[in-house]
Amino acid sequence: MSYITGPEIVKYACTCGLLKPLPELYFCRHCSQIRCSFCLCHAVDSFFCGKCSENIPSAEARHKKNRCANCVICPSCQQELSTRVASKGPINPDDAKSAVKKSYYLSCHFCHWTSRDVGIPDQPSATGCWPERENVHINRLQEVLDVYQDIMLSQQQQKENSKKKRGKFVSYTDRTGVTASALRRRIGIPDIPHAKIKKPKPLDPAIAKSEVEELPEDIFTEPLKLMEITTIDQRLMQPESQPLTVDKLFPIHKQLTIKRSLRCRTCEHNVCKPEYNPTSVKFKIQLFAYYYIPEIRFVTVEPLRAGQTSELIIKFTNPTQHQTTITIFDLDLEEQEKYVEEQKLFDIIDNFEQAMSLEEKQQLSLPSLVMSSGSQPSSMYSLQSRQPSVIVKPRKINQAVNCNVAIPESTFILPPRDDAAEYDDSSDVHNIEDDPKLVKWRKSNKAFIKLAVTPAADLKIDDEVVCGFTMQHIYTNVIPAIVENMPHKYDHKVRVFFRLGKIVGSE
Amino acid sequence: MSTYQSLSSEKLTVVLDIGSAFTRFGFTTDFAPRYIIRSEVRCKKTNKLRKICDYDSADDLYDMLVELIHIIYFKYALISPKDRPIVIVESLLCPTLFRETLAKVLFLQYEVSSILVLPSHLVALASLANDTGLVVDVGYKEAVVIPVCHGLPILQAWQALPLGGEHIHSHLKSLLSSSNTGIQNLPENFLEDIKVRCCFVTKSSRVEQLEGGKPEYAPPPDVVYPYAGTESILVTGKVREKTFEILYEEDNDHLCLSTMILDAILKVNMDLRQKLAENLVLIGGTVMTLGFKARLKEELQKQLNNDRYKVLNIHEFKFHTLPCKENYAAWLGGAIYGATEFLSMKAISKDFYLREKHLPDWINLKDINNTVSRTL
Amino acid sequence: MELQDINYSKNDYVETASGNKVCRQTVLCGSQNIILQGKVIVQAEAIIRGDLANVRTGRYCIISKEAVLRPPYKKFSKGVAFFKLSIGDHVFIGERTLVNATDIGNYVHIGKNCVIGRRCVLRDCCVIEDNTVLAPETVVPAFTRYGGSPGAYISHVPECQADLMVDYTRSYYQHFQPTKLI
Amino acid sequence: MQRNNIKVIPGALVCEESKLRGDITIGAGTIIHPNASIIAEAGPIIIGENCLIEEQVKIIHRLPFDQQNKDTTPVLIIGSHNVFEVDCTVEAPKIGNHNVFESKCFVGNKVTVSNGCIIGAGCKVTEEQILKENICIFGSNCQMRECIDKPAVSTRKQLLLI
Repeated sequence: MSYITGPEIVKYACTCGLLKPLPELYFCRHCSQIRCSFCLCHAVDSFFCGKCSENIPSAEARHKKNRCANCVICPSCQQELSTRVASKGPINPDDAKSAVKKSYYLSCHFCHWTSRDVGIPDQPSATGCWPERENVHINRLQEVLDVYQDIMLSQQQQKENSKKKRGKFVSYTDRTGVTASALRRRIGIPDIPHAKIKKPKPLDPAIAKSEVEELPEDIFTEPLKLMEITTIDQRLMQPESQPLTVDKLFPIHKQLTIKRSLRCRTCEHNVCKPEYNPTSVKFKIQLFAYYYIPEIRFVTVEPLRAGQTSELIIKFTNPTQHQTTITIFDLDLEEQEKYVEEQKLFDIIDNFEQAMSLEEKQQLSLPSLVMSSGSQPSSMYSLQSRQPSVIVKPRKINQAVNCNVAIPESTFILPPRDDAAEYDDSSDVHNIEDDPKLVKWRKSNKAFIKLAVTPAADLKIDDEVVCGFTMQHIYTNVIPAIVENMPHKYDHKVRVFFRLGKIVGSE
Repeated sequence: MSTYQSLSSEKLTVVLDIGSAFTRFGFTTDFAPRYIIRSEVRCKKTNKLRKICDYDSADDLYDMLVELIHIIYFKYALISPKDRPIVIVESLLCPTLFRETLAKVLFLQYEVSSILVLPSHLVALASLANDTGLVVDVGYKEAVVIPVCHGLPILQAWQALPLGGEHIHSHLKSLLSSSNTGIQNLPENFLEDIKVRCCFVTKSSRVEQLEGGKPEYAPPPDVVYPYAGTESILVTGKVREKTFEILYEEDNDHLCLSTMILDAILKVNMDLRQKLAENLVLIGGTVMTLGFKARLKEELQKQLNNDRYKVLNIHEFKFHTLPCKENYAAWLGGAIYGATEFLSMKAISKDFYLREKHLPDWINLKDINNTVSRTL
Repeated sequence: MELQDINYSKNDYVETASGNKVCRQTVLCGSQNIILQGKVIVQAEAIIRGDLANVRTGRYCIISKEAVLRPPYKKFSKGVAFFKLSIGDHVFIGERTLVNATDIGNYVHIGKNCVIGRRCVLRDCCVIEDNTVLAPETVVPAFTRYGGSPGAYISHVPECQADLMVDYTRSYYQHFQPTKLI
Repeated sequence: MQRNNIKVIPGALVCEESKLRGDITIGAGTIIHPNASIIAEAGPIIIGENCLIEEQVKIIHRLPFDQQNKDTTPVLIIGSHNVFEVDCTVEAPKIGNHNVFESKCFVGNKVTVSNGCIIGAGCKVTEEQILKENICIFGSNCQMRECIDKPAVSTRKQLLLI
């Protein structure tokens, strides 16, 4: 369970050069490469509220500012608030007809804050339209924004007009005798160019004052009530008002969460796409490395001494439905460096050209903002179909290795995973001839492998020992099999690193 | 995604102001940031929070920014960054390494369609609808003063001093250690909380009393600050008052917050001086402290008697009251600019970046020549 | 890391027909209300309060030492009501953890010394770190890792959490063997 | 070796599996759940009415080191309507009424608890202090706030259900 709790002993190298534990890696079947969250393209799939687990359509989510309409959180400790019934029974006990009226208030189970603390009246309905505070400056800011938008628009049009004037010396309206606006009207296009250039209405700039807010006199005499002053985190939870005292804290609507999908940047295929239902833990597409790459687990290692050979036992598990053969090679970090260097040759420029050529194929036009005089309406770029991705540049593996692994001469076979075997206690015999020097023990799709490791001689006590090797396994790709009726087999290599622990002593 | 959805989401442009301590994030056309979060990410190796500004190298910064931007987009903004424009508000004094790395992260890792970079001092004036003002930004790492005249930042007059939240925190720590033990290991978050909740900027008259040891000086009440249930910290009245004094203590070059402002005025054209003094705009988190403005005004008036500033011939200072909280004033300006056609006019597109491989910058002569030739 | 064998003394544990291994040094109140679906391990000094309301666990659950499973109650104006506590398959509950939840999904990992507050709902595939205090009525969404006090979102959980938990709880069960007498 | 002297007022419910040491008086309506331990080391403990003591709770009457060797034997008086939730450790020398000690909290022997206080789950309070009325301590940093909304008084009937 080291994946969930413990230290990560075994790490795999992603194609991009980062080291991650196997469950955090993905495997793109189309490129036959390992990917990780760093080199994949993330996208928002669906919105939901973590509290009420309700799916919210994206338009509504935007409208509600990515917050749940029903769930609120505590402004004091940011935990979810729950609604409590405040009073029951008729308001007027003499009047038997008056219905039983309930009223509700909010309460936090963690810090015991309630909506009554800040004087919010109890609400008649449980879902409550809790009062929200308005930004006091909203009108002024809206005015400012409108004026700025007008100024920019007119500037832009002036720029365009000046360009047009310069560009076209001869106006055909001279010859036909019709003005452009008349022509426009005739074909039914509204008369934009002239009507739109309106003088932005003048706005009174803010006036500075020489009077400033003075320090309250009682600060020097009154004892400070620490519990009544908000902490900075409480203030920043409500950026608009940033209340200074706790009596101005208002409940906050809960932030929505998302389900994300991941896409390979090289081939644009999804590697992970969750199901729509917020509570579902199933996936439509799940290309996790855990399902494709043999898993290596650390079992034991003899006490590590500098310069001395110890026996390392690791466990290999084949997660796939196909038999695979594992070969262990030298780590060969230089090769990876070379690969990185090669990739660097295709620097962003090439990358870009590559992207451009892809684009031409798709017959797209890039919405260039700076270059194309900015005349394109801003809605254009979101209407365009996806642009090809920029591929994240691989980097060198940033992990020094200070322990030698004796590379075994023989290979070994891992039988396919058999789910039925889990329920079958009878020991399975696979009739596999193993090199007894390499394979210690095996059961169904698992094998325990012995390796000899020698930490470098110059290591001192308590130095961390890291070793690694390249694992080659046969990866059976089943996608082309549908077409050609023959599964494709590849040799896939992945570099694996082990944090074996600390040197216990020399000699 | 249906057409309707893509149309409705089209207007969502993220506005981001990554400060040394806090990052403000929101969308254009909003009048307040959606969130103000700490500019920190969890370090993968140590599992501890690290400040973005404490980066060791460009690669380190790149990784941290990837993490931060990921949190912003997928935890808070909840939109895919790909093929969308973004507005970045940054200081004119932002290190080239930082802005280049940020551009690299945004264009290559997150594939934004374009970036509009706005200078924080300039856009801070937007919410005032004013084009001239002396913008004083007191943040976490430093205090920066840049005069803006008729919509143009007067760069030759800029002033910066390492006076900000960080220095106040360390000053507070040394003040506290005189009356408490074990303060040295106090995490900065607690120092910040003590600063925010207990301390204030006092009046200059009281400082004189305090410094001179006058008998009429009565310190404000002490505060016992409970710390993690097992200890408590005594914040004496003197400490509460003295914490912010570091802003006005002149250093070896006789520089402090008030002289910075006056020096900046001194460096601009004579005709503009009076106007700038009457249009002081304070932004940044530190200026929100109780009594900050009042004290700054006192200090400025006091400094005017100094021979150095007599030539200014200024008699009065006027302060603007922003229609927002000071700590997100620059962000708000970015949101206003980002909501206009300015975004499509001036943003740096992905193509341009991939061709030029760097962001245009005012310090780069090549860029200046380019812009000049383009505008001509 | 591969699990090592965890040995127990044969006299201390009762193994039921469905494969549950329950320590004798546990406090199981109202055992008629406790349903362990099979292959569940209940370790020493764990307390399960079936007398308060029904407690139901799925298959392959591990309830560690000194953990307390206590059906949650809710106060109403007229009295107190208890809710049943149900736990999914392949759930690990760490040592000294108190579970007051109403619903724990499948493939959930709860660390040591946690407090899962009253009427919490833990969705499938979530992870609660050691020493977490979840406020009452918290809902932990699927594929999230919660930690701290009050418990808050820390990070995303790898998508193959379900497989990891199946593998972990199964191998835990397989390695949980009585000490062999020579 | 001290002798156990346990006095249970009728109406109280004490589980067999609980561990009681020393001179303890348990008030009417108080319920003690299995595996709770109450240890009266320094002097007698008197628990008021309608208290709820859940599993694994440790109530220890132990004096701070600097107050030992005094002639008088102090009595730990725990008021009424207090709730001690699962696995909390309380060593407070004096506890008023209507307090809630949430799960896994720790209250040291220098902390005097007045009335209506809530010590949050997992909070460790050891600093010498007298908790004012209606104080609520919560979170990993033991943040404090004053509760305006008082916790509802559990009636005996309610408690019996628990």
